[in-house]
Amino acid sequence: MTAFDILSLILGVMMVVIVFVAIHAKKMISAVLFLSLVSMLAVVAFVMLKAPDVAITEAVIGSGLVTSLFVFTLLATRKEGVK
Amino acid sequence: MIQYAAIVIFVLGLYGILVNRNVIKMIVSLNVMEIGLNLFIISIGFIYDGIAPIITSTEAAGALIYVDPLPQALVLTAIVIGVGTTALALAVAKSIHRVHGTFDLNEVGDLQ
Amino acid sequence: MKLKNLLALLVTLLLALAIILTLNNNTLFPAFGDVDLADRVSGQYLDSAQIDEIGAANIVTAIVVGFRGFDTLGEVTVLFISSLGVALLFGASRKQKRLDADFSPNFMLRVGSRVLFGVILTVGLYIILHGHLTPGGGFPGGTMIASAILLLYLADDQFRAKIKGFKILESASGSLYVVIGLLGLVLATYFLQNFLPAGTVGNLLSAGIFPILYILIGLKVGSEISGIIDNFLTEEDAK
Amino acid sequence: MSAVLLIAVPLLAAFLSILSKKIAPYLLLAAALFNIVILFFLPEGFVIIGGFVQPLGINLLFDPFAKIALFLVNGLVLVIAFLNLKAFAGFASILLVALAGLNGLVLTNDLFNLFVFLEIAGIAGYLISVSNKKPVHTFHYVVLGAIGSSLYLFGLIILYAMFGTLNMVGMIEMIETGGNYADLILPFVLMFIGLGVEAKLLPFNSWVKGVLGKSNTMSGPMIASVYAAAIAFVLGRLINNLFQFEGPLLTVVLVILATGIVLGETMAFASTKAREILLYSAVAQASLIALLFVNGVVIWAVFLIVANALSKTVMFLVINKAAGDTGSDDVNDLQGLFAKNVLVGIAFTLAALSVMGMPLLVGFVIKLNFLTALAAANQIAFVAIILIASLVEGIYFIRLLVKLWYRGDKDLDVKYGLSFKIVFVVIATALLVFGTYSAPLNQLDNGVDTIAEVINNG
Repeated sequence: MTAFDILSLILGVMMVVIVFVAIHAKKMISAVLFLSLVSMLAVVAFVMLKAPDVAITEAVIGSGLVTSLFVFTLLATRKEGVK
Repeated sequence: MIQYAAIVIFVLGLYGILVNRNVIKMIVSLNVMEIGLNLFIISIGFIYDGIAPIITSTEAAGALIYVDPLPQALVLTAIVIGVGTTALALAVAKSIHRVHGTFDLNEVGDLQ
Repeated sequence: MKLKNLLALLVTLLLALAIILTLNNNTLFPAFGDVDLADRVSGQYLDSAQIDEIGAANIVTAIVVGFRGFDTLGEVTVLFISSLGVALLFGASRKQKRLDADFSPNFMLRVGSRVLFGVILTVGLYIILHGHLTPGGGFPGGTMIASAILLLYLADDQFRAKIKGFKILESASGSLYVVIGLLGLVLATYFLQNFLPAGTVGNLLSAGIFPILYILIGLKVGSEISGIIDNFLTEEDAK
Repeated sequence: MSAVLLIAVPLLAAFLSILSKKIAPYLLLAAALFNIVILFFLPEGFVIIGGFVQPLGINLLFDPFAKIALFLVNGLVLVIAFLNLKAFAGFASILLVALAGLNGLVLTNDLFNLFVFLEIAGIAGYLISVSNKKPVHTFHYVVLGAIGSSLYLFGLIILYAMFGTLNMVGMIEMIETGGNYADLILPFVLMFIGLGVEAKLLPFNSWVKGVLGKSNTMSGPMIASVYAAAIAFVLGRLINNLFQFEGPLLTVVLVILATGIVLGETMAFASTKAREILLYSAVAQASLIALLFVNGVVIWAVFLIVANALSKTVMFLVINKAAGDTGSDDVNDLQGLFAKNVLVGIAFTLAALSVMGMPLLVGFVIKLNFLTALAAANQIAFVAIILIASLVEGIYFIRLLVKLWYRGDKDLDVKYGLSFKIVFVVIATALLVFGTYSAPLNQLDNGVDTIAEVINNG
């Protein structure tokens, strides 16, 4: 087993576990944060798979932009709920 | 290994959409599914000992092994399309919240 | 309810197992990491003759803007329509105010965010301009520009009024993309054909129309995403 | 002139249309009209994009099959845009993108490009359904559409890993020379399910009831006629050339499609809401069209798509206008709708009779021909199922028509504008003319889809 295989095994198991936690999270915001974590691990996987373009795009758009859109939505509706 | 993980993540995303009744969590599951799919696409282009498909010096172009660049180009497209869908789904979720006051589809019920 | 979920989980995991086993038994499906590019189209993309014709060092860029440029036009359209849709869903015509963020920006934040704005904008532009040479390009670059704008947005209460100008940028960059495609049809033979000389691989001013297209994509993506963020940060005025 | 203009012009108009809300609807009319005009002059064949021949670049295939689909899509979008010029002016940019997306969907000869256009048309479709003002239904549509296109992409990527090309013609050639059938089942099933969601085949159609059940004069005909027709054309082309259903898989697919026909007609029979009757009938027709493609009856399936799209446009426009004006689409509340609107009533009746397959109307010619073709192919079981389904269809349509014609206790105040009446009369006349004079229909044969020809002749 090479270092690559061991690393990808750890990465794969971590991602599957976090995905499972994200889907079953009680709070909406924690689901969103776990999604962001999965996305960041995916960035690592993309780098390992020699896809730098995809890694940059996933880092900026996938984990950055998408997470902020989720947070904005939750923020706006939380305020509405208070009123 | 990453390829198997990608398939499992894709299927778990599908499962998440089926079991969750909360709109936001459904969109999270949708994104999980897309991440799994993107990983799978990249994984079919990977070659052991391959390098990233960027030519650093012109004369070495024939001697090096590059990983498959086409899946990477496809994933770039897929990521951006995924963002478009997510943004739209979140906007719809926000208007569900405005009309019904909740994100839970069980609470919305069938009375529409 | 819990039992039903467990059953669903079991079924989905069995599905994953079935897919993995089917792919393993598939003689034509290459094992992970064991791909022969000579069997694929990509082998032809990596041909030195093809690379010289395109003139872009980053082959992914060559595919995204060159060989499969039509897909990218579609991709930009997807962002365009989802930005339109978000605006439609949030009812852009009604009177609106900025999302109240529960804090008022102080002097440090204001100055700091201006400086950061400049830095992020520069990095974004650099990434877009070098898209045909290094990883990155129009999509992450455009998003960085949008995030720089988001920063100003958080720091400046009066910023919302100015953001409307993006509509013109959004329209112009998208239209120019199609117009360049049509110019290819008129000046050369095919839609989106490169009608400028390819230049030397690795130079900043290489790859013909592709850097221009990538800049347009960057501007388009930047303005679309700014529009989407703007709409997400706006709430209807209660009055 | 190149067929890529059919996509580029609406797209350019869409990008320009956001600058001015006032001119946007007129840009939509102009783009659709331009497309219809150039369709007469465009040369048939492959259209290369970017100067890269296949399999390097993307190319489009403009053949008689695509031509029929494009005339239908652009013509119907023109009609729907014209009728809703005032009421849904804000949707003009979205309709322009939808037009570009649907044209691309029909034209493209690249499987990944097909996915991109599926997403463009899909997102435009979600936004069209926003006009119903039922966010929960739109949300279901978004989620199911996203799952469908992801499954399609998953199957497509497996095919790419196996054969190394994304070009449709190239892929079919590779499969014919070196494909092991057992290996192809998984990608085909994934892609078929993915497109089946969009094509509202049972059991992937749970979004349809929500989206069409509350539709209006814009979203109803757009999604029930234009989208349904375009997706049916694409699915037909893929079933006809790419997907190979053999052995047990063929049986499963045929049973699912036959169940779709029976269940669709049964649900339409059981419903008392006018829009639900129409949408369940559309679900049954979608399965019927797919069944015909699977059995290789290409040309009559094509005519069935066209005839259905035209009839459904009239029927959804009539019912949705009435439902919008009266606030209810229950059959009992619409009783006597045609008592005052005789002309509209006649057009609606002709459209319904054509869907049922009554003599003198085009639906009869089509039904007769595809039943003959199925019988010749020894598919007697399907002939029987279709005949029984037609009987059920006949009963509920006659019941609906009787209700709508007989004056009830209260007067309905539904007025159709002149533009609506013109459209109804033109479409109803076309259904009648081609029903009595069917010679032009018989001139075309299964060769309208030229992919098989291209592959055989190189």
